[in-house]
Amino acid sequence: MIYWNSFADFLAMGGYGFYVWGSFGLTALIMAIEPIIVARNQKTTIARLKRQLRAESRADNRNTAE
Amino acid sequence: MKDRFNFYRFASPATFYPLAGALIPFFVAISVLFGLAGLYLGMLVAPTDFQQGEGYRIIFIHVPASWMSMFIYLVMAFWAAIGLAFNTRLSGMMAQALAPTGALMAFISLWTGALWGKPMWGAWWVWDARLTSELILLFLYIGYMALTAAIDDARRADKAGGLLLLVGVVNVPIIYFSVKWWNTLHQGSSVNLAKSSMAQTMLWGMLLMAMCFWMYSIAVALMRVRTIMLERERNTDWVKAVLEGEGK
Amino acid sequence: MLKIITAVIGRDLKLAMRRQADIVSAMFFFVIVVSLFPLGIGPEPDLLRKLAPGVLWVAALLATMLSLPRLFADDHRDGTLEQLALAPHPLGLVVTGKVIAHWLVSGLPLALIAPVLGIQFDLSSEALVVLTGAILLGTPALSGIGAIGAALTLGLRGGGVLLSLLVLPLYIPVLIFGAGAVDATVSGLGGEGHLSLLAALTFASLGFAPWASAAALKIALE
Amino acid sequence: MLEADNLECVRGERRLFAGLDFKLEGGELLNLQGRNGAGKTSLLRMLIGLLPPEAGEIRWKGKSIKAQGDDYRADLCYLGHLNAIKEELTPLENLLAAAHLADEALSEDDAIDALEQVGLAGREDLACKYLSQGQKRRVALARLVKEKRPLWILDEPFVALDVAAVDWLAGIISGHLQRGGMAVMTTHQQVNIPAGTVRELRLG
Repeated sequence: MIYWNSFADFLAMGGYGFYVWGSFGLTALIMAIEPIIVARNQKTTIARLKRQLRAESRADNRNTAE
Repeated sequence: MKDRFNFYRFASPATFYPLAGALIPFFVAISVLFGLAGLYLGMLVAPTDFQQGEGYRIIFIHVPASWMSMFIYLVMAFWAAIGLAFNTRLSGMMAQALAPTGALMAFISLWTGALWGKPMWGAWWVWDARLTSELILLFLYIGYMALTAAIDDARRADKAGGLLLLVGVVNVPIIYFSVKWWNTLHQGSSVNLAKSSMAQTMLWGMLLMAMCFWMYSIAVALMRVRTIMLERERNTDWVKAVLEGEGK
Repeated sequence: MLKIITAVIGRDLKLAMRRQADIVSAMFFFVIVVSLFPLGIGPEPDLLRKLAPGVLWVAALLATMLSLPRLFADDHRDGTLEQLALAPHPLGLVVTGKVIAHWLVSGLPLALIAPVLGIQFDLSSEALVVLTGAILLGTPALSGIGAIGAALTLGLRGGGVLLSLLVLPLYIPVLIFGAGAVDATVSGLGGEGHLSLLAALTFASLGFAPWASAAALKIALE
Repeated sequence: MLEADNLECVRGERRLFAGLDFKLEGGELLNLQGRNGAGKTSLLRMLIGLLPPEAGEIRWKGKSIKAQGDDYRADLCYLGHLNAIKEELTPLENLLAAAHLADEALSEDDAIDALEQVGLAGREDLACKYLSQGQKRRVALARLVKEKRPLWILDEPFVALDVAAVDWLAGIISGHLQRGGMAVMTTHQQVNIPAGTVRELRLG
């Protein structure tokens, strides 16, 4: 079933190793990093919005207290 | 009347936000499954290509990335048309959430195309119709993102960006055919990707990888649209409720 | 319908005539850019003949880009754009008039001066005729497509750079067929096919672009 | 004749007003009041059809202005806070060009007459860039002298005018109302319009 004879063959890709693994490597990197960046953005956005919300509610409280 | 109501309910950010959140793990899971199956078939099982040797295996990401880069642009144009026609809030957010992923797909397509072209054609870059059109598609993505980023008002950004997408969709085929014609006139069709006798396993590997890329794009776009929603609707009650429920 | 278009053309031409420096500087830009190329690549006539169509066309694209940001910006700043949008005609017709006026003061002068510049590149007289014809036929499309970009970037920070980013990729077919027509004539293949495609592009963009620009202007005026 | 029904205005993320109704008949003037940022200019831009309302509808002669398009705009005269005049053109050319583009018949004599009324006699042929701010405003207002369209929408028309000009403009507006015209305007000043019914609408 498996086409390759050895792991070294697999890595060498019949002499095209650099090109094949260069393609797959960068693609894997992009597809790993993009979700991480998006998730981090989501987190910082939520944190920032919560800060704003708290600041607003504090301002409201002060206004009603006066 | 009832259908209409349901559609608007679905299209309202307050309903869509939790729905998207629930769907993301699902899409990630099928993307990983398809990816593993596709890589297994493509990288381990599929035989070599007698013309191109093992270098052809780049096809398993190059072609899916190219497909996705074009497909995402079409989907964005579809959302743009919906947004301009029905003035729905969600459509502009969807288009904006898809754009960076589409641009990355175009970039992957160009990168892998270059790494494929070097051993096959002896050059990192040739002015082939497909490569050139892909490059222009990347420019169109960048133009869209730059335009929407430059407009402060979110609704106006959606509309202007949507219009640009529709203009782009009309232009992409014109650009493709003009480049193709120009290319054949200049150098003859020396560059030819003969994929006529593609083995069954190769085809399946490619299709599975395409599914993986598709599901990945949906998952990332959903993640991104959730952030955009919170940002845009930060003064609404539902966002306040979400924020209060978050991270206790 | 024709009346409103001619009224807009008349107004814009009158304005352009009161501000001739703009037309002249775009033309000088074209002349200077084209003249720089032989200095950069060397004086071999064969090489220059080969490069001439591309150089002239790229310079024409850039010269058109130079005048595009002002297409709507002046009217927007002084409030006349609002009045144009409120005139009892479809805004697309008004934009058609403005596009034609823009071509008359930016594209037409380029076509008139192009043969002179072609001589610098040692083009044959036949190629010069085709070059002039191609620029005459192609530049209206540049004004039309450019109007969409100008309308989309109206009133934005860094609008000029953004405008080139949006518009230049859309100019590629015009560039290919415009330069191709001259190229085909130089190499003896005949440029008719290219010229007719160029004409088709121009007609399509003149029909379509004003309405897309009008939609973009309405978004900008909200 | 001009009706607003349940209008809602959202700018950026702020709701400026909602549920706004009014009705305006011939001979009536609607004076919009409200602090800065209350949405006066936004409401005017909705009335001229450039800003689509978030909710609600504006009707002219019983039909939605959105459906009427050009027919509505043919009845409408708008004066914004920008003068809408070209610096390179002379006052006379500006007036004629504006009328021409709006599809109105305005003879040269009428235009000269209008410019005389706003106190620009002898400056008809001087490019507008040589005029003062107040004079440029007068060129813009000169459009109203011969204006026959029934609905006037005026954004701060009295700003930067001297006392005499304020009285003159009030007279022009009341003449318009007397002929059965309608007007909607915003102003911060207290202005006495001698004729017609003046109604007030406070936003915010």
